[in-house]
Amino acid sequence: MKVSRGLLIPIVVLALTALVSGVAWALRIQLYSPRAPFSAFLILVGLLSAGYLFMHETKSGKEIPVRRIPAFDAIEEAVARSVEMGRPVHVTFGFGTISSAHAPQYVAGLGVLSHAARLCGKYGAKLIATLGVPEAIATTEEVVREGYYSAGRPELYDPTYNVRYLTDQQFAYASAVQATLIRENVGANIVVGPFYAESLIFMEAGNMVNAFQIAGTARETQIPFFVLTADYSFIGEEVFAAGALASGDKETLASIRGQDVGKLLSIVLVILGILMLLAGTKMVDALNWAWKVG
Amino acid sequence: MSLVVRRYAPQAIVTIIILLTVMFFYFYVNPETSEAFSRADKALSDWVVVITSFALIVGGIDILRFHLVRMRKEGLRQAPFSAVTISLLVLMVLFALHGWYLSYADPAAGIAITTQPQFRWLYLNVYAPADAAVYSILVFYMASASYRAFRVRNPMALLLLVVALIVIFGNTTVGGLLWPGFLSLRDWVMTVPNTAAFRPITIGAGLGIIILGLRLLTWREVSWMGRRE
Amino acid sequence: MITWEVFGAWLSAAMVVWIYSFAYRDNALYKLAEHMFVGTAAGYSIALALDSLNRVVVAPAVRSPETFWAASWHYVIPVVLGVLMFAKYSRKYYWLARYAVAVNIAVGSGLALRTAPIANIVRQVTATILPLWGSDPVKVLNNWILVLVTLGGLTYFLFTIFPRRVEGARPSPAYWVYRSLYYIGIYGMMVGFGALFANTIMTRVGFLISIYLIYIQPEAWASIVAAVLAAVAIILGILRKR
Amino acid sequence: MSEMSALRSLEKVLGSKELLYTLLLLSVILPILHPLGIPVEISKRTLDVYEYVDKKLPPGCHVYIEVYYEVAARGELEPNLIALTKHLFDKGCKIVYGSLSAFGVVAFSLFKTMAADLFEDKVYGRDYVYLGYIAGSEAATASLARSIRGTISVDNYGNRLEDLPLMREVDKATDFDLVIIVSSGTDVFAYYVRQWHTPYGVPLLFAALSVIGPSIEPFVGAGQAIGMLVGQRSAAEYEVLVGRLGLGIASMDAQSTSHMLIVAFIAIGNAIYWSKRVSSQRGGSK
Repeated sequence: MKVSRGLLIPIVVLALTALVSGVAWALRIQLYSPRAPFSAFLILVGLLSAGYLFMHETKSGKEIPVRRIPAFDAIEEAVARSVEMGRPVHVTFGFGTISSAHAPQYVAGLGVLSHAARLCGKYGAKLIATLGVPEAIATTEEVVREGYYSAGRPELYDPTYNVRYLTDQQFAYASAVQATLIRENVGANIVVGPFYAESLIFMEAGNMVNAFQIAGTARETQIPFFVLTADYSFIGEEVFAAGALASGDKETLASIRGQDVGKLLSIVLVILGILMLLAGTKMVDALNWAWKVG
Repeated sequence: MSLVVRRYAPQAIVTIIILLTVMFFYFYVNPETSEAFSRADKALSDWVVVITSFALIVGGIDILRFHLVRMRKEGLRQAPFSAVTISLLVLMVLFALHGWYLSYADPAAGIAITTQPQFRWLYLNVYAPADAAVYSILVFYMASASYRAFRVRNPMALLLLVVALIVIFGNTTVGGLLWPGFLSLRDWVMTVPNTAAFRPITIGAGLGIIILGLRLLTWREVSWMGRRE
Repeated sequence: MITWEVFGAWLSAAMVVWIYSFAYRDNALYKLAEHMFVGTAAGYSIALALDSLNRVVVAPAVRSPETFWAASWHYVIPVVLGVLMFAKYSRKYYWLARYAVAVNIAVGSGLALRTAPIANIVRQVTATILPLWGSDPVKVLNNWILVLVTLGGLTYFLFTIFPRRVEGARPSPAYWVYRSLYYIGIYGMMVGFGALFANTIMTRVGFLISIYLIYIQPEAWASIVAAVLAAVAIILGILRKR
Repeated sequence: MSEMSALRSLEKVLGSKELLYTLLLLSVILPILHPLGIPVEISKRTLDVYEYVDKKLPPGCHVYIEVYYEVAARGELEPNLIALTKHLFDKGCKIVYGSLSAFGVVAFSLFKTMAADLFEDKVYGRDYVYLGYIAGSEAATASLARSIRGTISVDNYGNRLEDLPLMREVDKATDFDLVIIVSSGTDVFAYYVRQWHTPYGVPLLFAALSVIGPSIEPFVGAGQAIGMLVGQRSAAEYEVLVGRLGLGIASMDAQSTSHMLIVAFIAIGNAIYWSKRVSSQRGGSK
């Protein structure tokens, strides 16, 4: 039997982890940090392996079905409607940088931007991407350029019109974005990424020109503003799924399945923990247990 | 060769740094190693501060270019405004540089980059009020958003409205006049259902971080690189 | 006698009023205030960047060169990487900037990656393992809500692994459990969103009160003049469009 | 048909944001100028803090107050600071103020002008002192706990600390009967818990923004602080307790009127929406 390389790597990693831990435990070696819960390390290794496995499976052509996300389907509608009305499409992906814990949302926002850019190329729409993150300027220019070029509309690409770095100071960026929305009379306002207090500013400014609004973030405190005011919204993790769908890349989509495994694992742990509580055992102690010998 | 220095070497740097930071956090050798590691940790954070500072300076140049292009292209309707932005930007930087110079030339005066007097004047009288005003303009937007958002179109919207009203009446003294129970009901809403609602989102955000880490480790995530070859 | 201080107070009041005027309608004075804001903000960012560089690298290197070169010499590396950021303007050497971005992204992801399993998963899961029975009915109800909404939310976010309904066939029990948890999840989250939305009104009104006290009230006349000017600008803007 | 067009024009007037925004501005500003005096119920949390200051502190006690907030947070925190200062001065306590942030200096000077009546018969240097900005965040907090005079040599106004009578009475953490932290950030609370309370057992009292409140709750729950005042609501209650009605209570009125305005507009929006829906359904059945 031929074992594929993809399956081999997670198996080797997990087996090595088990072996090393077992030996260390038998020899009473303080192998792991006494401050971090050991369960966290196991979860990390397990999820990384699972994700890798799913990504590898796509190489052999395995398709992964994904739940429909209405807000994602609405992006095409938004672009098409803007073209009909002769108004530009505005996209921004927020205020978090790739060098922070908000990086996943930033990457997802970038995915949505590239999807929107391709659609703009397809329908011949004008795209305005505003940003407040200096590290992202080059990337954004590239993504928008590629969107137009891949649709065969290079003549529509104009870097100073399409990509506007406004400033990195939160509210200066917000004030410039809200002005852009109104002065350019945008027809669609697509706002996906990490957002702070400026979220509602973008939504209300978009509403003043009756733009079709699609918004999403995984930042807890800002989700309500998007859910309550946008036409379509991505709630929390739907942002990551949207980013993966938008990238159109099978491997990225497969990695989303790794996240699903993590959620199932959390569900199982909670249910198991409660059942064990019924039997009088505290699983919480096991989860919080840190590697301590002696 | 060119692909090696252009793509693979940066990706390898990413993989190595991520692996090291994660491994040293979970593994344990001896107290000295932990000590050395936490020093290295601090140094790496400082590295990011230094690199981000350069990114901000590059960003400043981009803003300058953006407004210069607009002045040229968009004519009189935009040019005066772009000129305002450019001159204030340049002025702020000049004042900051002056403050920097003074902090070395005359340390006794106690003037540094951000405390240079003209710089402070611009900061206090232009930047600070504008910043606070944009932040607080949200109060207007909250009002108009509430007016639109809390329309009872379906059962879910009714639920939203009821919860919002409980919180509104619990937060204000008028609510206490209507029914004293609003305060404790509000406290309950904010502690029980509110906590429960955001817990799955927090877990999801953590999973997103892990999976992005995986894509970076396996060189599948290349969006940060910008231009493609 | 108009001093810089008095002029500054007038200017602050005017900035606030002009920015508020946007809520009514975009106008030339908002555009002026916005461009002034963006200019100072961009300058301020650069100043903060210079300040960080000064604090982390320049000041230690100048004030005590011996200790800097002995213990902190490695700060030369990020400085070199930072200078490479300027390569993005080059057509030929743009890729040099990647080395700087690579360090930033790696440190950020590394820091997030190592704490995410603890803070975002283990802590949240352990906080949800609650007894669903007991003598205190209020506590039991609270625990049921916490557990069901958390599980429901997690179920709602399942994108690729969930029981599917086969066309024509009777839905399986697993499908029913999935659907009920899905709805509990989305309704539970909506309750949280409504509560948070309404709770934010209070903080925002508090901010408006602060702004009023700091900038508007002490300079009432300047504010009124600024407001009248903004009104004129709005009317002129409307007339011009016609 | 005319019913529909009447509804539409009504919606146009009531639903116009200009009307809403103007009413909202008025509903915030008018109550500040002329407080309505809607009675405030005193919550147990605020009452506990009041009782502690009133009963547990000896007359003539020494209190350290950390002033750590930027001007934008003034509306929520300054009323708390004023009410607490008034209570302490009434008891004859002596107060040392300090700031771990540069913006605290601006906040303190604004606070002093707003509460000028409290400082009228108090002598600087004998009854109160302001140390000004102390750089060094957590390290500075630890150093202050060991010795204030060992950390800084002059106060905010350039006076040498040895020349101030109050500073000869107090120098280290254990010289104080209570430490109050008025902060718009979350970290500073943890600094004082770690550097003042844990090693020296000094009682702490927190005053925080309403959005920060939940995140510092664990400290209070664990008994590391004797209590906390959160936002304008607590300030209003404390003002009633110490009998100096000020911005806290006026802000509560402004909060009430603005919230009620929003509730009224939500109700109007719903009324228009439903009457439109009902009349269009009737139109459809014709």
